[in-house]
Amino acid sequence: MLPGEILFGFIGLVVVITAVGMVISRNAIYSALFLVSNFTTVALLYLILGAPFIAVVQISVYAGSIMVLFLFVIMLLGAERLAAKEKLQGQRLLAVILGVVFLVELGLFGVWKAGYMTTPVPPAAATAGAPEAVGMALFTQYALPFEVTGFILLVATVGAILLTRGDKPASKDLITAVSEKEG
Amino acid sequence: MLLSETLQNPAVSLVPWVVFLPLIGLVINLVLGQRLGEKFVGAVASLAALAAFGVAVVLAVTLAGEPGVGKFHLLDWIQVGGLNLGWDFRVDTLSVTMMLVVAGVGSLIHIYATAYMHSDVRHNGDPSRYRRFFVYFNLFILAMMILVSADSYLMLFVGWEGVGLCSYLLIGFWFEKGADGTANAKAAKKAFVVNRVGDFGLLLAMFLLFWNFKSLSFDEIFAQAPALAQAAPGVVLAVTLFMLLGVAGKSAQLPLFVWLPDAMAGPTPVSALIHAATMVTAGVYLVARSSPLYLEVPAAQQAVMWVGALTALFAATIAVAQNDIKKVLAYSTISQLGFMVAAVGMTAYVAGMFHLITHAFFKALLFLSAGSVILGLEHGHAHSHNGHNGHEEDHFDPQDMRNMGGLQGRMKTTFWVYLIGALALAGIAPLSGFFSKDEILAAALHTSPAIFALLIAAAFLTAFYMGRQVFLVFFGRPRSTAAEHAVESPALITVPLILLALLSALGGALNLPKIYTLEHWLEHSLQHSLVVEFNLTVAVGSVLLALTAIALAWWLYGKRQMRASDPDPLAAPLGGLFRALQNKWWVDELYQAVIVRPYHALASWLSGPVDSTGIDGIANGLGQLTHWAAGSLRRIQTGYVRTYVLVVLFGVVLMLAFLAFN
Amino acid sequence: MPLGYYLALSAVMFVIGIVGVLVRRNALIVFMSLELMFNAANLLFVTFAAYYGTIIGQISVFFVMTVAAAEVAVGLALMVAIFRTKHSIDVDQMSSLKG
Amino acid sequence: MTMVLNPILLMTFFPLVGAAVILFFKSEQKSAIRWTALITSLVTFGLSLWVLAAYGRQDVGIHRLWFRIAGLPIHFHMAVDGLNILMVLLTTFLTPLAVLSTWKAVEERVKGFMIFFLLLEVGMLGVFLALDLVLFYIFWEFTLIPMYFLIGLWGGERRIYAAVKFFLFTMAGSVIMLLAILYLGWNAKTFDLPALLAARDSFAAAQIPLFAAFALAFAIKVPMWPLHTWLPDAHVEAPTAGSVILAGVLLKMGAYGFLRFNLLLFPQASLQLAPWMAGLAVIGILYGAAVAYTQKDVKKLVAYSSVSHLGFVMLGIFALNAEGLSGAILQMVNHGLSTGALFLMVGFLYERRHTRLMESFGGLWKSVPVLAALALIVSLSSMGLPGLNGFVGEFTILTGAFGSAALGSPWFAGLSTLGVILAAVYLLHMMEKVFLGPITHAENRSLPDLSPRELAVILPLLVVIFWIGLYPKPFFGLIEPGVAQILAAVQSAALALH
Repeated sequence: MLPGEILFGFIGLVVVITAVGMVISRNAIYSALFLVSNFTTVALLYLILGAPFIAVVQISVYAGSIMVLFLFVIMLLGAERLAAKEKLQGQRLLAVILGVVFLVELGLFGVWKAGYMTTPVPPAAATAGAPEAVGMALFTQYALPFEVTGFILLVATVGAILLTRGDKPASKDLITAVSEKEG
Repeated sequence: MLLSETLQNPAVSLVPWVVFLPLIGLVINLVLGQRLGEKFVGAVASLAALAAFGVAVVLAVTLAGEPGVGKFHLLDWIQVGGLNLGWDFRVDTLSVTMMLVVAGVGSLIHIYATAYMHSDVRHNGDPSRYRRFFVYFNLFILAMMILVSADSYLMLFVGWEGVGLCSYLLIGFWFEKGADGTANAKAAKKAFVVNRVGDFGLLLAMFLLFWNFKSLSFDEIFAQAPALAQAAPGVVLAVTLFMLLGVAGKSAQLPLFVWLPDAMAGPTPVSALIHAATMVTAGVYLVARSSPLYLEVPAAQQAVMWVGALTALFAATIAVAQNDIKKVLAYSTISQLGFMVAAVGMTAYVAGMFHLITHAFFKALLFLSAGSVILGLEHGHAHSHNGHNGHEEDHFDPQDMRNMGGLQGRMKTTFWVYLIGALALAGIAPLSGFFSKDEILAAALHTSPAIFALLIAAAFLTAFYMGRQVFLVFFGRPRSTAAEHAVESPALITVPLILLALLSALGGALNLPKIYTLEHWLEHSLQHSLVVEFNLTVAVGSVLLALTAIALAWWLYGKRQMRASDPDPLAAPLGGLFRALQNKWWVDELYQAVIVRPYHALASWLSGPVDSTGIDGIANGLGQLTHWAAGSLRRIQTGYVRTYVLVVLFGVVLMLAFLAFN
Repeated sequence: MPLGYYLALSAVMFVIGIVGVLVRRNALIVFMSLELMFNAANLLFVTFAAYYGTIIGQISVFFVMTVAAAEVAVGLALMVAIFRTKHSIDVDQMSSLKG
Repeated sequence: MTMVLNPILLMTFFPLVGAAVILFFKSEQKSAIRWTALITSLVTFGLSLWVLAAYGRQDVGIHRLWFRIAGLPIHFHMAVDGLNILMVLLTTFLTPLAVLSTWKAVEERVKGFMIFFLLLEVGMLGVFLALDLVLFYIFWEFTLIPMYFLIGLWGGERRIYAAVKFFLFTMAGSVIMLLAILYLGWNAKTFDLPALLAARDSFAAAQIPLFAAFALAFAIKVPMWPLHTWLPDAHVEAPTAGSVILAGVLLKMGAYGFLRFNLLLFPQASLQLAPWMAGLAVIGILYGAAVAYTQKDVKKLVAYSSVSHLGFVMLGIFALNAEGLSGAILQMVNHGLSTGALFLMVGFLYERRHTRLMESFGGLWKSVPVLAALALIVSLSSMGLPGLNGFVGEFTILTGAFGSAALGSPWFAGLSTLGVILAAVYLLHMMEKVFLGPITHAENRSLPDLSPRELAVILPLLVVIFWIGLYPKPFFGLIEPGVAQILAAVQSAALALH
């Protein structure tokens, strides 16, 4: 066993455990925390794969802000737990069986049969995933999509505000007018 | 016609005016009549009819000068494919004769109606309809003129349907009156629908004509008729028989006569003009006009002849047992039309036309006099009820002969003209009816003894029921207070009556034996008419027979005094037969049971079970099926997102497996 | 190190995410499971970016993250809105579209 | 001729201008909206007269490539010819009258009503003028939408049912027609009608199924028996103006489709199937007449009479000779005028009494003589009284069908002629129940007679009714080239068959 493989095995184990933990935790807060750990661990993998910029973004955006948002909402709603009464009997079993079948299919045909078990990942070039390189690509070649994502975020912000406003007394501003029309 | 030279006289171009003049009259009345009052309306309408008569006279004089066929093309009409039809008028002796009758008798009746309708609209409580009456009346003259002046079957058909429309309008003139308030409206509808059955025949005849002759104009068809009769006799037979159906409808022959008695719901001038003198004779005119076709197929002649003769007798029997003064005349009209149809069936076209003319005179006279009687009775009724129960609804029927009697003293003029008309109708020499009927009888004797027997029986019954009518109405003592107080009608009514009486008396002069004026006049149009020499035996015999019948009528009805409630003297001896006669042989009931009710049932069945439940049911059933299928399928939509995702995953797994194994 | 390891890990993460979506009723955890699946996909992108030595995979991840952020914002807002009316975030309660 | 000044284009899309102007009014400005709609439709009528004047000149149509789907060219091809000129005139003539008839009848949501109405006019004109199958199909489907709303929003009690039924029936047929259109396009590599006619051989093998596919769509629209059941419901529920346009123009789209597409594209199939189609037509004539007779609702009676009348049209079309075809086209116009006028009359009655049941009327001639007299004239025209328009059409149709070589038997015409009797039966039945007899309901005693506005709606119709009845020559003249085109196609097909 090579040290790299040991490291990968360790990281992979953590990834899987945290993922499973996220899914099976009864308490939503635990789930969120498991997911944060999961994201952080995956960020390590990005580092290994020579993508430091993405790794940082992963931690700051995903593990940071998004998960904070999750936690915030969980707290806000006080919805850590649900009244337990499963309506869909057999759903759990079926889901697991199908999941396993799916995994086998993916592993068998997507990974093993495709020959990826024998092709190594080439060592990353030092500058390949560096922030400058990503930045250059983003602001030159992908400038337009980049701007579009900005717009998407704007729209999402507006949408989120509109959705959470609730049924306030009518005021004269645009959003109220729009929401009334749609209502 | 076939051999006649074309008439180039400029007078021919006057012929559209026989149509335009009534049109002008009716438009003036329509637009201005309301404002200008009754006198104006009556005058305009009568003048329009008179002017048309004037045109007809000019045409007649022209034709007398140079016999021939004049044609006038007014306007193109339907020109498509092989159809090439125009508004073409035809001036020949036959059409001009008809024009003279229509406009002449029509004018007299117009004048009569100006007075008659004046009191009729008041009696019926709606004076505003005075104008409407004359608009319809002029419209009728217009349509009838189109009918008789047409140069093609299609244009004839225009007039044919047009007069039917006028008949409808005028029968339903008092559309809210009659039994239950609906009887008049129903009678109008019946007349139109029954006529439509006849028109159906005429339409089919025209289709056959068109596809076999490639034309609908008289000359072209008649020119080819002999050739086609050689090549395809069946076609000509079919054409003539379909035409006979049209004739039966319009001229109220068996089996389509049922509408005419009901048509008496119209005001009396209508009965006189449309349902006695002119419109109903259109069928006779049609057969005479189509004589070149009928001459080719003896079988069709036979059919026409038998229909006519049977109708003559059949209707005469019914007339014997009727109590309504106008109903008697109506059945008499049917019967006399039967005489004419039988005559034209025997190819005695001139005799038929002759009887048509004289019948127009005396039957118009009889109807108008009957109208005068009715008016007199209405006045008498109003007079006798003045002061007491004037507003009370009573069921006095001024047309029921049982309420009359003894009118000869109170209505002298009416009595005398009525008597002349009745005698003319009964065929007493030397009145007009004698000559014309005699020609038909002579021709019948010449053609077929069976027909002769039918017709002579009908003639006997004719004299009998006219005798019965005259005795019931004018002789004896009044059988009601109304009859006691009846008053003579004003001059505007009696003057046309006197004129018509003169015509009825002297009309025979048109075609006196040995001289045959009408014969020579019409032979330009009707070359192959059967002419039978005056037969003295028949003439004397028929007069004697008629006198016997009148004597019998006197013995039954005139000899002793009757009361209004007495049963008819014939009821006891004839028993069930009399009831059958009184109920018109239950023909109406028969049609009701065989045609009307089954059609109604069929239509209800079609619209109910078939349309709503059946066809629409299938359509809606398809909708229901979709609805049901969707209802079953929608259960798949559990509403649980997780289930959907599971299904999606299942699909993904399957697809992956599919891709992998391929 | 073989490429397959990363791919296998990504597949495992993805399937865990799927199973999470399928078995959990808490809408927030369902949501988190979705995020896990995004991550699995992102890992794949980065792996292949390294494999092919190109930057485009990383750029894609960047965009995925942005969109995911937007989606989370709207999604959580929806969650709040639904909670207001239904007083629950049980996905099985949200079955108004039941046929 | 430039694009803008093309009379066809201008006429077809001018109602859009009016609709756009109406958009700017407030909903409460009802009379302004009404006047705008009326003036728009009148101008459109004027433009259609311009088209009529330009008719026959080569450059009057518009024909250019529009776009391509999967490499197949779709042309924007509109032109007038003998088959559609009368339909166009009928449309532009009836629309202003229908608009004028809504003055009092439509009080709610006038704005939407008028906009839909003008949109409907655009659709109808497009259907008649389009000479590219795809363009035709677009217009064909487009007419559904405004009509759906006209029935569904301004209709009677069961308007939703009727609107949905109308929509589904028509849709079901046209979907199958779309398949046939696509098949034609793929095989002939064009959707343009003249090009398709030139390439008839490319789909000669499938003529009969293609004919059936087109025929289904058109037969539903006509409607032919037994696909007619949507019509009474739609008519009864539709507002008066909607009924007028529905009967006057929309039904004609079906018959027109037969003429334009079935006969021209599939002449052989038309010849082979003519007796079957004529058989259905005859059934329709008699059946419609019988069912009309039993109706209690006047509007339903008129609706079923449409089934009967359109049967005559179909009979004429499948007589496949000059008389039958010309008569059929003229009868399409006649039916639009007469039945349109009848619906207007029923509408007038409804506005006065808010009922259409015959039993609530009776004796109306006494209280509304002008209305009654005009109703009588219109009924007479509808039952084919000579001198009025209906007769000219019916007579030519029946004459054509009687001697038709394609039908091969006079029985079709013979039985149909019975319809002439039955028409008198049901129409006079209606006259008797509504206008004649005594007044049985007190509220009928003092009804107002026709107002000048209502007269202005009816009188133009009457003028044309008399005109066609007395002097139809100009109309036949307009039709003739179209009929000649069909006859040429049919004759060559007949030669090919034998």
